[in-house]
Amino acid sequence: MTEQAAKTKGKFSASVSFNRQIKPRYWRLGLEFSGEGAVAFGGTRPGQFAELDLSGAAVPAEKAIPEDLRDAAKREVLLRRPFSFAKVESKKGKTHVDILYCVLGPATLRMTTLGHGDVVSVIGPLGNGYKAAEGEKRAILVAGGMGAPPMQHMAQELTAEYPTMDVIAFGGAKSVDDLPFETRPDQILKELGFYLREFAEYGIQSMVATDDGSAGFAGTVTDCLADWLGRNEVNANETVIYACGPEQMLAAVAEIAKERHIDCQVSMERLMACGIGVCQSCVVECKCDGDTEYKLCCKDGPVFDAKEVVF
Amino acid sequence: MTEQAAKTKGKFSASVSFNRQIKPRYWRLGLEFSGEGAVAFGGTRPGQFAELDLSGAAVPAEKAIPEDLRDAAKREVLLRRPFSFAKVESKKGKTHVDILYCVLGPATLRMTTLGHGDVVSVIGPLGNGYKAAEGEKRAILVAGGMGAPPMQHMAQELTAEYPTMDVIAFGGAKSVDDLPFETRPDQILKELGFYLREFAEYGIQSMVATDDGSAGFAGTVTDCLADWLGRNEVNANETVIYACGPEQMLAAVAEIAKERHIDCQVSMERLMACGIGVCQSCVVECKCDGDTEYKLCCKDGPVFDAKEVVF
Amino acid sequence: MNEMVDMMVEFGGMGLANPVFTASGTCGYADELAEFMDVNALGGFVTKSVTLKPRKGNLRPRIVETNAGMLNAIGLANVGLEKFIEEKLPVLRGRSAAVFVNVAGERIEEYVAVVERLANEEPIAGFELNISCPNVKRGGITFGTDAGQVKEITSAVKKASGGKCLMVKLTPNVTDISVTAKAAVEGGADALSLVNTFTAMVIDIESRKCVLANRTGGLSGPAIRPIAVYMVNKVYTEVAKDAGVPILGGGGIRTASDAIEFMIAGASAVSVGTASFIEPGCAVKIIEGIKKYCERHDISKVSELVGTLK
Amino acid sequence: MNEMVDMMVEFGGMGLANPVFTASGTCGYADELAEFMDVNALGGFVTKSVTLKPRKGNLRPRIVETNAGMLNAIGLANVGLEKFIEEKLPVLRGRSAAVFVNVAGERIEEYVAVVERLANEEPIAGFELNISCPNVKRGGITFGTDAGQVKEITSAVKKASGGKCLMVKLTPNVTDISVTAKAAVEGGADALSLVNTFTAMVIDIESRKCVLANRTGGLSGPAIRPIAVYMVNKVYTEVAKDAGVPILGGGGIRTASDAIEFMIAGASAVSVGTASFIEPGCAVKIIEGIKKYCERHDISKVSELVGTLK
Ligand SMILES: Cc1cc2nc3c(=O)[nH]c(=O)nc-3n(C[C@H](O)[C@H](O)[C@H](O)COP(=O)(O)OP(=O)(O)OC[C@H]3O[C@@H](n4cnc5c(N)ncnc54)[C@H](O)[C@@H]3O)c2cc1C
Ligand SMILES: Cc1cc2nc3c(=O)[nH]c(=O)nc-3n(C[C@H](O)[C@H](O)[C@H](O)COP(=O)(O)OP(=O)(O)OC[C@H]3O[C@@H](n4cnc5c(N)ncnc54)[C@H](O)[C@@H]3O)c2cc1C
Ligand SMILES: Cc1cc2nc3c(=O)[nH]c(=O)nc-3n(C[C@H](O)[C@H](O)[C@H](O)COP(=O)(O)O)c2cc1C
Ligand SMILES: Cc1cc2nc3c(=O)[nH]c(=O)nc-3n(C[C@H](O)[C@H](O)[C@H](O)COP(=O)(O)O)c2cc1C
Ligand code: FES
Ligand code: FES
Repeated sequence: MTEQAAKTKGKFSASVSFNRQIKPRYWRLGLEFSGEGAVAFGGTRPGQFAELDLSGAAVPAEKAIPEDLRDAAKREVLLRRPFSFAKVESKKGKTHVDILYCVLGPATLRMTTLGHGDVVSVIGPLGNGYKAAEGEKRAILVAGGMGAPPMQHMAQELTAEYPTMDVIAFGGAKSVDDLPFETRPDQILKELGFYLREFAEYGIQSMVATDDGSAGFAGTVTDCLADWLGRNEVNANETVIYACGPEQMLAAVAEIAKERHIDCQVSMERLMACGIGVCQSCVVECKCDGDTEYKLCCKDGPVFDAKEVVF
Repeated sequence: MTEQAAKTKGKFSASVSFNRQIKPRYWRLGLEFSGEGAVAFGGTRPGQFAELDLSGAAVPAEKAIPEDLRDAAKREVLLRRPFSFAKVESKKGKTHVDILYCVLGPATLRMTTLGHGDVVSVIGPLGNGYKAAEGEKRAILVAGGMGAPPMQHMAQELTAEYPTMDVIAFGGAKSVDDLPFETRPDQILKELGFYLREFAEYGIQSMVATDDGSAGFAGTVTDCLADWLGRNEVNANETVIYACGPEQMLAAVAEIAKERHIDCQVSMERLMACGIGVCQSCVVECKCDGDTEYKLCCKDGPVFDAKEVVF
Repeated sequence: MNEMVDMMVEFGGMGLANPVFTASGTCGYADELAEFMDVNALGGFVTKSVTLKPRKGNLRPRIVETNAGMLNAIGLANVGLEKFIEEKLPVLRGRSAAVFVNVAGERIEEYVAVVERLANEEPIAGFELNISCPNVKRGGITFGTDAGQVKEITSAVKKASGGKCLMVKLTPNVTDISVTAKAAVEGGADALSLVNTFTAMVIDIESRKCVLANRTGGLSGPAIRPIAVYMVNKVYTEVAKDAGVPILGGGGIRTASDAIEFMIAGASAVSVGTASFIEPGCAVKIIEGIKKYCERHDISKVSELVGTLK
Repeated sequence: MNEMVDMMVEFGGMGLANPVFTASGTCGYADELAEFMDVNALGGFVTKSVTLKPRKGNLRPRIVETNAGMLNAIGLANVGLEKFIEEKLPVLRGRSAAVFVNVAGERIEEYVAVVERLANEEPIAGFELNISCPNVKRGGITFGTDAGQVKEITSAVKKASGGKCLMVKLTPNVTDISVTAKAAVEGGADALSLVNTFTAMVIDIESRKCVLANRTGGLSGPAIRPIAVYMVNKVYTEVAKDAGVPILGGGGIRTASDAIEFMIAGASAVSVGTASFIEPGCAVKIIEGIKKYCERHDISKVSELVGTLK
């Protein structure tokens, strides 16, 4: 399956184990790696990502394409597409990874036609991932829109590595239909605070925010976070915020963290041509000795210290 | 399914009913049309063809691609591809057509990944088809290589329309593995002359020729035809030859027919950009008042009177 | 369709029902497409190039597919001026789309002769000068790459065109397309059409021969779209906008989104070529798609889109 | 692999282990790719453009995908000459592929200064002059589109290059690429490299803004291959063959078949750019594929393929 001998990243073939639609625009794809791919991806950190070649996947039948994507569906796919992971599990020499994706354009449209047993070419795991929570007592996960997958992955890791840590997750979106979680609103367990199944399965409390108030807190996920921080006592020195989502939201989270002197790591998104640090397309402006410099999202990131990024 | 009201040709959606590999490089694809597509394709004549949009079909997994086509597999497919029919059947308001195809390049590679229920956009039926055998007593079908499909279709039509006609078929290829028939060599019923199941099902005798002698007559299909014509008495006035295959072979058949004053219709192949007569890419040089002129393979053909074509 | 969007566009002195044309050489004489779309719904229709004398065109193969594109070397195959008038014009007469006759030749006099002869024919709305042909007099260099020649041929034909709209079709095979665009405008062009195809080649590595009998061909299709959009925007901002000359923009248009991109870049109308081979009805679908986009963006006149690139 | 095919090619006075290069700006400084292929198996390696001073490059977005291609407007982001020597050259020193440093600038003196400083550095085998940059002195017109400037810059740099191979990388955005190729040869180029990217634009129709912060970018990838093959063949037959100057051909190469097409057209060596983003190991796969083709066609020396188009 692999091209070279033992390594921590590379190009591997993965086999599709499932691909299911969880919301009108959201799908969850399961990939299975064996051999060296299983080894390499077994070591994936939350926030790391993979580059998938979707150019050879079938275009869905016209009537299965949302009307606003009919024109986009006609575009060819040349470049790979970056996706982070919602879950990573190794067992019996195989590594299973879950990708949670939103159907936005030609590549993610093609992605929906993948079926059990189909083979996908995957490069990864790439990027740095979130830094370990060593020494922290509390972790706050903030997921805006499609920022959800690495936060789910983080929930998995924190539970496994730091079982005594106090973890809470915030998930937000424009509206209830845009929440990239399988949990239906009627399944939300308001009483216990375990709103989202994706976090509840790790015993992690979660809060939901929608801009239009169609589920959970009415407002942005950052408003929700600020509200919660205002109502709860948090020891800034022993707390870390992990955030992933649209840039504006990350900027707001960074601001909140700064005000309260809480460590904060954000995962950035950029259009990427290569994903491996050779094309210079994915620059993130970072502070550097009073000046700024460009770092590469794919290689130096996608996770950055919130203090470092020029939003 | 159709775009406009009742018509004899147009753009229709077809649903894949089966797609099976019959030889290493040969596949048979079943398409089902309903509604207006069923009406339009119900009237298909042997030799007519359809233009299939295969651009959105999946590329096979790398290991399923023959090594000599690995580079070709990377080419994008933009244009539709022309295919004739091996069989056309209408029943209960549906029309079923069989396409017999050879895997040669990016489009036919993608074609192999179509599965039951997949939807294919089809333009057709296009071109003229073979002229009816009105008044003839004997028909000779000559299929070279991938010229087989329209000859199978012709066998179907002749049996249905002219049950008393004396029909014999010749099928040739380089080698036994290149014979685009499902009949395995060990199934060939030499004794009775019903060599090929595809013709035998219509009660039509057939002869097989392979250049390397690996099955049937050792030599080209035209040698085989000439040999048979030498050994059998044929009334030239009441006989017609229908031929389809590579241009060289058609030229040889035309020559044989001319010598013996037998009517002969040949189906030509050309690279086609449009298939509907607008791009002028598919010219066939034809005799015309002592001079020559270009006719369009897609519109004036693909079937031409053998006497007319400048080979 | 919502009738609130005004799809009319002003184009070289005439009003078109909408901004969508089919491109020269890709839609025959319209009757072939009648099975696939309502040809009368088109804004404009450009014929295959017409030459003074009939031309059989090049030897085959005349086309070859490339990545997201195709090469063609049809060689201006056409029935010639007289037969065009006899056989093809009558067919076009019933059509409501504005008919532009695409004219080609190897000498200026040939262009002039064709246009002169057609200047008073109905239903011709105008001419599209195909100046990407080799100029036999000047050693085969195409008219369209030399500003001096572009101006010369444009003004010569302009005099012969009897007041009909004269559109000059520019070749993209130049260092600076604004220079030839300017020359055409100076020569009296009422409209500019761009882009024609890019000279290109495909080699069959097994035989080590060019696939096309003509060796080279013109690249068209989605592959060239980003270059064409750039050129339309360049000509619009550097030449056409100030001169008040409309642009018929095209090159790889396949969807309404593609067409809108050209309009935002500066095209008053758009032409659909290669895409018609794949979806023979797509020009009309594009008209509908543009309308929907305008509705969604609260644009009441489609012409408001033109040249609005920020 | 069958050792019977001689994969060596003569190139600008040196012998390369095989004809496959990675293209400037698409393969970093090779170490990034070590995970995906044996970088030492390459025939040649061209660095990202190096300029006299460090450049942060353009604002983002810097890339956008197109049909079978992509635009980039990286803006020559690089660490600058001094840091290049300090940090990047040592990394390249361990490599067996011939290293070409791609040099860019806005004034001739900048090019000369960079080349002069590197003329005696190991392991540099030669330079690739990127003359597609805007010439600030001459009002932003790129050096590469004007024959006079091409000759001037080539001969100025040639004097500074200390006998190292000087390869001039031509832009395809010209009316006749043979004219600039000839100028480069007259200026003393030891090799020609073509093609660089095509200027192009993509517009986001929702915001009506250019997708790239730089508005325009350079189109690369499979979309441009047939144009690039044509240009390589044109330069080979009209200029390079008689001058005895080798061509590094590229533009959209993704497979061995593509590479062979360029060699048949006249390229002595080939460069792989955009394809490396999709298949980071593809350059080495292409070497193997060329070898297999030679075996299948009984070609004992790969160089026998060059310019054999019938
Ligand atoms: C490190 C990283 C991790 C990611 N993880 C996930 C994930 O887990 N799940 C998921 O659904 N998506 C993820 N993405 C985004 C995903 O890569 C894009 O949605 C995908 O490439 C869209 O491809 P497409 O062809 O379907 O649509 P395109 O037509 O390519 O894009 C559709 C729209 O999305 C925008 N877009 C595309 N890519 C990006 C980007 N990188 N940043 C901002 N906007 C973009 C485009 O501008 C366009 O408006 C991630 C991106 C990065 C950089
Ligand atoms: C009227 C008509 C009917 C046809 N019927 C059938 C059929 O029933 N079954 C079938 O398998 N094929 C048929 N073909 C041929 C079929 O269209 C091609 O095999 C197909 O287009 C190949 O596409 P590809 O992308 O897989 O390969 P490509 O890469 O496009 O072609 C592979 C090789 O085949 C050659 N080739 C492609 N198309 C043609 C052509 N039209 N004429 C001659 N050589 C060609 C190419 O030059 C190349 O060498 C028919 C063609 C025509 C014109
Ligand atoms: C098969 C074919 C034939 C063409 N014939 C002509 C022609 O006769 N005259 C002309 O000016 N342009 C001709 N063109 C160019 C088109 O009109 C159009 O300018 C070009 O193809 C770019 O647009 P597209 O990418 O939408 O096809 C032809 C194009 C193709 C593909
Ligand atoms: C992201 C990117 C960056 C590039 N940077 C440079 C560069 O710095 N200098 C240069 O001369 N060419 C540069 N190029 C052009 C390539 O070297 C190559 O000439 C071009 O991309 C065509 O080849 P391709 O289609 O194989 O990519 C760049 C291309 C890309 C896609
Ligand atoms: S995506 Fe290429 S450097 Fe980051
Ligand atoms: S394929 Fe277009 S005219 Fe025949």
